Amino acid sequence: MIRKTVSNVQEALKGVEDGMTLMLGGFGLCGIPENAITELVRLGIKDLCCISNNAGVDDFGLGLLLQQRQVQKMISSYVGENDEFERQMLSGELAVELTPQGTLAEKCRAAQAGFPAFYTPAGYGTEVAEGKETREFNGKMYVLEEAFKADYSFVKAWKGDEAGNLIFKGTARNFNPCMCGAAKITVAEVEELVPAGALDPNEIHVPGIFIQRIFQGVDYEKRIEQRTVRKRA
Amino acid sequence: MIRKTVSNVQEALKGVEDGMTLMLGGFGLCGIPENAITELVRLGIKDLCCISNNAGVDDFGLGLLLQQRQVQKMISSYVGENDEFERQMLSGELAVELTPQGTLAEKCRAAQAGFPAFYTPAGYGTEVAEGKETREFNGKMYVLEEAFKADYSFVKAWKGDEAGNLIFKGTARNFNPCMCGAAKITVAEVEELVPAGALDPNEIHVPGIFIQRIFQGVDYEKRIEQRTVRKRA
Amino acid sequence: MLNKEGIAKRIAKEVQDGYYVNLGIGIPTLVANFVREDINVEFQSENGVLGMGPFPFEGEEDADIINAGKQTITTMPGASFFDSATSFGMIRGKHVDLTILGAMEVAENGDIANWKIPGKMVKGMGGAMDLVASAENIIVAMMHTNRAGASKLLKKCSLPLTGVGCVKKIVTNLAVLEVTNEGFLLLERAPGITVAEIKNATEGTLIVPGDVPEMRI
Amino acid sequence: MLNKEGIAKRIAKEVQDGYYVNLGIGIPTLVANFVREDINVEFQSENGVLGMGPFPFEGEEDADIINAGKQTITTMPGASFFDSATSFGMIRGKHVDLTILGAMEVAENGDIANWKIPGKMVKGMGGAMDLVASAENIIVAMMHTNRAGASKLLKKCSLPLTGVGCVKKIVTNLAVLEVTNEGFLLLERAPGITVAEIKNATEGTLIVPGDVPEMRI
Repeated sequence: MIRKTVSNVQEALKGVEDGMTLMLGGFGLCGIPENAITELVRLGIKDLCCISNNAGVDDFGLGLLLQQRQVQKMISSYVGENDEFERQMLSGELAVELTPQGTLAEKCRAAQAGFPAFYTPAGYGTEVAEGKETREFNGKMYVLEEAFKADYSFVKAWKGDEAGNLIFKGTARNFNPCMCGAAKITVAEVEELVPAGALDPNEIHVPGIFIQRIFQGVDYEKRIEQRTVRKRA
Repeated sequence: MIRKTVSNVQEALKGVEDGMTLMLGGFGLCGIPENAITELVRLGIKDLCCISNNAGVDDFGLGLLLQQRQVQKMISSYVGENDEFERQMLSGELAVELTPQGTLAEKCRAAQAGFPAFYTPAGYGTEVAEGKETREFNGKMYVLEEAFKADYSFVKAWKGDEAGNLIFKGTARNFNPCMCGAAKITVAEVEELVPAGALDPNEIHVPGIFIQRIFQGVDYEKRIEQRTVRKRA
Repeated sequence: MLNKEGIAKRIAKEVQDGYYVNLGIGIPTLVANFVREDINVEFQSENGVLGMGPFPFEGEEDADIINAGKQTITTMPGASFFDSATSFGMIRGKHVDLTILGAMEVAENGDIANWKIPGKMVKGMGGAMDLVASAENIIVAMMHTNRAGASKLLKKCSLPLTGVGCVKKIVTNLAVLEVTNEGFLLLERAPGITVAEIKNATEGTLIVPGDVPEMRI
Repeated sequence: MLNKEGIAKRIAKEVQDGYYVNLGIGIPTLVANFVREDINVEFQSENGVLGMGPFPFEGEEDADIINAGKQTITTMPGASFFDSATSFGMIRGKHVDLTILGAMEVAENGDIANWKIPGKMVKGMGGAMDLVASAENIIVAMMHTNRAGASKLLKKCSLPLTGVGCVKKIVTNLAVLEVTNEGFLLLERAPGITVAEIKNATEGTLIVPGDVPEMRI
């Protein structure tokens, strides 16, 4: 077994530098790498390019990095929950590359699985396809999209073992699996770190080969963005 | 919940006709849809094009279809375990399209996920790339491969529920997940069929949306091709 | 004239037994409340869940189980969770039978614009471009006119497009329309609405057959 | 001169701590037996398992747990199972650190032929084309000459290729060689083998440095 455990978030983020491109898992505030984000803020690393489906809210998630003006560019599909984001974008401080959500996921998966590019119908005929190659297959038009190139990928799982194997919970899975192994170094933080052999090999969502460093996360807030409930009958 | 259960293999194979293209899961004899193959033999359906990583052995798996000369063409990555296969191939009765194993898997996944084609490095500079478009990305050469088009996909899982959700066991998973939803109709046979709600939504390998029909398989032989053991110390 | 709930009710009638359905944010979300109880339907949310159920009871919210609108949800028996790449595989691969979404504009050739207004803060397309580019069966749920009273059913979209030639059906507060090669075919009128009123509110080519029945909801 | 086990032993020395390794059928399979016990290595089999262990004890074989050679196997703590698309994602995405496979011919530019002999029954390439096209680090394990005594280290492959310019290192019964821009660089001699014997058995360009040490196994 190849051990991937590091003792804490400081060790897990070694090597992260100004100007790097980072992938961050999560959908909204669900399944985001809270510990890695907190440490990125503490380290004060700047001029980051962040690939993340969303940009957090003003005071949580990626919003914390935006508050500190650590982000130079965001690559996301939807960024609507964040006033500071809007301010920086409109003022030109922040570059934003909006990408269709399925394309965003597949650009990660392509990087993980060694595909340099792929054809998707998403965005054909729209400004997303401007400057990109388009092509017909079986009478339908597709846009050529390239795999992401990133330095670090930060993902958050529910359970993980020393070998880096990961299991996610519910919809906190989202972009996390496609981002594993999609950057030069993938760092996984988990709610529960267990010894190798404690997870059923059949139930693993992401094999440890895609992970370089894994650590036991702490103090998860797991904030709910839209608390919707129904009345009991 | 959308119910996918059919009562038996006869009902599951309704609509399969001569000349169709079929996908069949399995690696060697591991994880093959034994019940579907038996029924295809019984039905005597002919001129089939079979997409399957291997071609079974003489008297089991796809070998049974070959024995009855029901197969007109095989698309596989490795077919070395079958004398009848060799005879039919050398005599020209059987057409064979050999495809690199990773390309085979991805041609299934592309069909499942709506990608018309993809670029892979496998086979570049070899006869596999003859007549195919090649292209450079980041200094490396790739071959353009197209998604499969198939009529039926037959897969075998360990557990499945009424909604068509599947869980596989060990390396019997192999090509089965990528073939789900990669044909017009996907038929899953399972060792254990359970009610909806009996499987943990978090542990499902293939969501039921990719499956049109599911049935409780019977009489699994699960033959071992190479029984290798070690002595107890 | 229909209100938002009325539009959702009318669209719910388009949902058939055995459909996998993706609902956009806004009016489409309401559709789930009005689907006939005697048919089986599963709702897909592109953030990675199939078989969504109602909102949780108070105190039972789980931060790890949300829909694409970031709302806490529950799951039904037979549900499954999966990652974003698989989720859009379902969408791109046409395994989702029906997509219902809102729009700012629809053109008579089926083009749709629903993600960007130049000069305003752009929030992003989310999964909308993937959905409209892939779905075989797209129904748009929207008001017939915008707040300024201008038609949202146009000859040509003026806003940046989300997808081209993809919308099949539109249900508005005034009418049900089908996108055809010749333009918007008027299928049904909302209760109390005349053909003239619909004509008046439609900038794109409107095809009015001899008899236009009133909707039944 | 080395036998097959000797070749496997020599290759085992190339396996480093923390490597994920894919072993081909034949001599490469033997390598697992000789990897140092004080380092941590995981074996990947392309049919969908990472963390392969030894063969099972008699009576404990499981038809659902096999390797790419269709042999019954066991798994080690930390193992995982996955589907074929994911498996080749690992390979194509360069997550596997070392690939060891057999060959019929290797050319001095790194081309490899190991899947097809024209006129003979072709069994197929299996995963070999994916492996050689993707792996950063490929070691070929083979006899220096074929049964007829002809060299398998050639200027140019005569058989249909499996991959182009991909082989980095070759371990044969006679020598360890590195593929360089100038040809096969002779790194080590097998015990008791002279440079002249290696030269004689090598059809491709052989670069012989001043000192060629004997292998230590």
